[in-house]
Amino acid sequence: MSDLYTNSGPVAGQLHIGRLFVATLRRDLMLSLRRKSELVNPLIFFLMVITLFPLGVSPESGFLSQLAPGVLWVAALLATLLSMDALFRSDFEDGSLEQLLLSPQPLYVVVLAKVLAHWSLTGLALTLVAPLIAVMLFLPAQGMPGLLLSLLLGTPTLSLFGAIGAALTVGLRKGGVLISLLVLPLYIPVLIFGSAAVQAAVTGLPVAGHLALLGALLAFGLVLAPLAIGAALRISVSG
Amino acid sequence: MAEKKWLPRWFYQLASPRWCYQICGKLLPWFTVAMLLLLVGGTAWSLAFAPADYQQGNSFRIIYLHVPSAILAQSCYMLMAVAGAIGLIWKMKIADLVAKSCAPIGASMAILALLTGAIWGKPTWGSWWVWDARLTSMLVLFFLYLGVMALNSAIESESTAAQATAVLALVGLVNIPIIKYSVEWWNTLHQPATFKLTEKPAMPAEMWVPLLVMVIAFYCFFAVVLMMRLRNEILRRERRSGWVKELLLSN
Amino acid sequence: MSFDSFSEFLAMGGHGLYVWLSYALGLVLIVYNLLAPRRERKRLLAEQTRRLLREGNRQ
Amino acid sequence: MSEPLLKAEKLFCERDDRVLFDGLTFSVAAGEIVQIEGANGSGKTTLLRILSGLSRNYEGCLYWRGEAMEQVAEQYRSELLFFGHQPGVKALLTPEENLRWYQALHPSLERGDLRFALEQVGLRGFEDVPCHMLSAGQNRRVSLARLYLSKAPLWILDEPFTAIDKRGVAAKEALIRQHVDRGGSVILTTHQELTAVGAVRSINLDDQEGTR
Repeated sequence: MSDLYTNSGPVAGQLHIGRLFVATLRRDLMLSLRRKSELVNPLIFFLMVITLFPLGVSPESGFLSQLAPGVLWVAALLATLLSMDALFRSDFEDGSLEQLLLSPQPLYVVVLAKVLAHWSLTGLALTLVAPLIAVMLFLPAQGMPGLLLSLLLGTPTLSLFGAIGAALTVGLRKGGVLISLLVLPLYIPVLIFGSAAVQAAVTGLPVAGHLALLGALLAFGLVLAPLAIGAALRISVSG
Repeated sequence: MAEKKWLPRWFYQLASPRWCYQICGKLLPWFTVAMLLLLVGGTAWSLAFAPADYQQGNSFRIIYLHVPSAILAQSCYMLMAVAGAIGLIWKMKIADLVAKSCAPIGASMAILALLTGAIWGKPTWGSWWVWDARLTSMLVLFFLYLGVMALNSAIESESTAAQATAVLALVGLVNIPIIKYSVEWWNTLHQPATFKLTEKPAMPAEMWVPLLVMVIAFYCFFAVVLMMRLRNEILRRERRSGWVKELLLSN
Repeated sequence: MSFDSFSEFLAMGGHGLYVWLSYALGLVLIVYNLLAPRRERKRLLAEQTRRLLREGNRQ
Repeated sequence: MSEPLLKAEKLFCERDDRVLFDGLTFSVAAGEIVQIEGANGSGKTTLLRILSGLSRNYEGCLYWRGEAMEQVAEQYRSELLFFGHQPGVKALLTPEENLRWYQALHPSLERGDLRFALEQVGLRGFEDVPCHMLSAGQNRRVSLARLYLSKAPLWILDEPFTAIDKRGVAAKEALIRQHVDRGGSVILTTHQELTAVGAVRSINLDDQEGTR
């Protein structure tokens, strides 16, 4: 029986990356769905920020419809940012993060699954409710496809960049405000291209170019951000 | 350490804090003298001898501060990120310390570039702040510096702070071109082809030579401050080592 | 020399306020950057020397 | 005698301006139990975190099967089971769901019978109760159930017996004994006396130079 441990081949050899991805995605979705009250918080925040603009600036429809693309994007960005801090925090506090980092499987995959789970309950949810809220801001109907598509392509990038900030601050007791400070500058290109896409759609200009830029940002984020997130997690846990 | 043989020897010498402290001490007076000469000469040249611009008049002289500080703010970020990467990959303490020393210098240069840009904007555009592409990018760069400094001071463990900051600086470095491009794109979208501050088709020699002098002067200034800060950081980090104790007791 | 008199030099063709304000700010920032690490060094040396003496006494 | 499994050379670590250990050198051979001892705050947990590869704030070298740790990190992780201060159990998931995720994460955990493992740690009947309904000790036992599934040769256990009753401790000791008999190694810290595991080598961090 003693030869069981001396040959290490089979253990190291089999890496079930697909299974790991699905298992992590399932676990994170399950965790979020069991805490329903927190699930809707980003959406409520989104709605509330949107409400502030007519109250704070002007309820006049022509003015609001002009403001709508930018306001919708800024609110979506802030709502995503707000939810970022929780991404790794509970894993850090209960020790799951340590186990995750000690896995022989590629960290890239786990991180990507976690970000995807997070996005599908924040970014995707925001995208789905955005048209309803856009109506409240009198966004012209021809702007809706641009809004939906730009949010669909842009919010995953926000989640990916936000996760870098979350990973860097997970070891700190008060990470929340710091994350915004670290991540907001990185959000600027997404904001610019995203709101420009909506604006272009409203005025009837082609949006393909804007969407292509957002897609390029997303591809770029998908390739590089998980590496940074993984490195940041190892550093945060090490400290 | 066999796998690291391909690096030149000075690289390892640099890795020795003591050697680095001493070499910085030796270089400092030379750079200080060069900095003072160049700064005084360059300032006099740019204020009194360089010709006024035919369009902007004498307010053009602000370029001799604005451009060097903007260049320095950018290259300082680059150095910070590269030093951070070296510290991450080769676990070189000195590189971490260089990265840490860079941040406040770069941030203050970004402030200077922003302030001079804003002041310059008043006679040129008639308002203290304009959402010009360059100024906006510089503002974002300043935010990036603030993030790096905030993260560094929020993490207690020195080595963890250095590593986390290095990751953030690298992420920022990769993003800077994207941010610049997006801001420029946004700018042309909203105010097509307005008058740009520092874009001159062909600057005559009597204008760009003093500018070059000022840029070199600013780099010397950067070297001086960096070495001073680096020496402080080395002293702090190595406070328990023998040579620092000797140095302290001989004072 | 692109100015004929000292007062003209100060006036900078009507842009004196902007030019001199910029250069004053530049001077302040440069001097601050040079002085801050010097002060820090003095503080550090004093602090560490005190620590060394303190620990020396204890042993 | 073959290569030791794990070798540590001249480990140095300081925390909060205090040297925890300096020049710490030891090795762990197959079939060996090593207990890390020391007063509170002497750096036991820190050492275990360094050995597991979690903490990188140290100087010195670590070798796994004779090769530098950085080069075989992935292989090392596939042959390691780490039980840390926090059990790593999600309060909103059931014990079974928790363990299933660990199985996906660590191929060295057998995909065998989870119920058997949970029964062994006395959690039979709790398979589908969310962990926040369980006590702290039960939560730790959920994590310890991994030991019954593990094929990893090296176990690093930080206080595995805390909040576990006498019978449970005896069962864990038997398990460790079995692991060692199969050629596995254990590095652990514990406040309890180890009675039934056989030969234990101990390393005392209080004796380390530089530690006062």
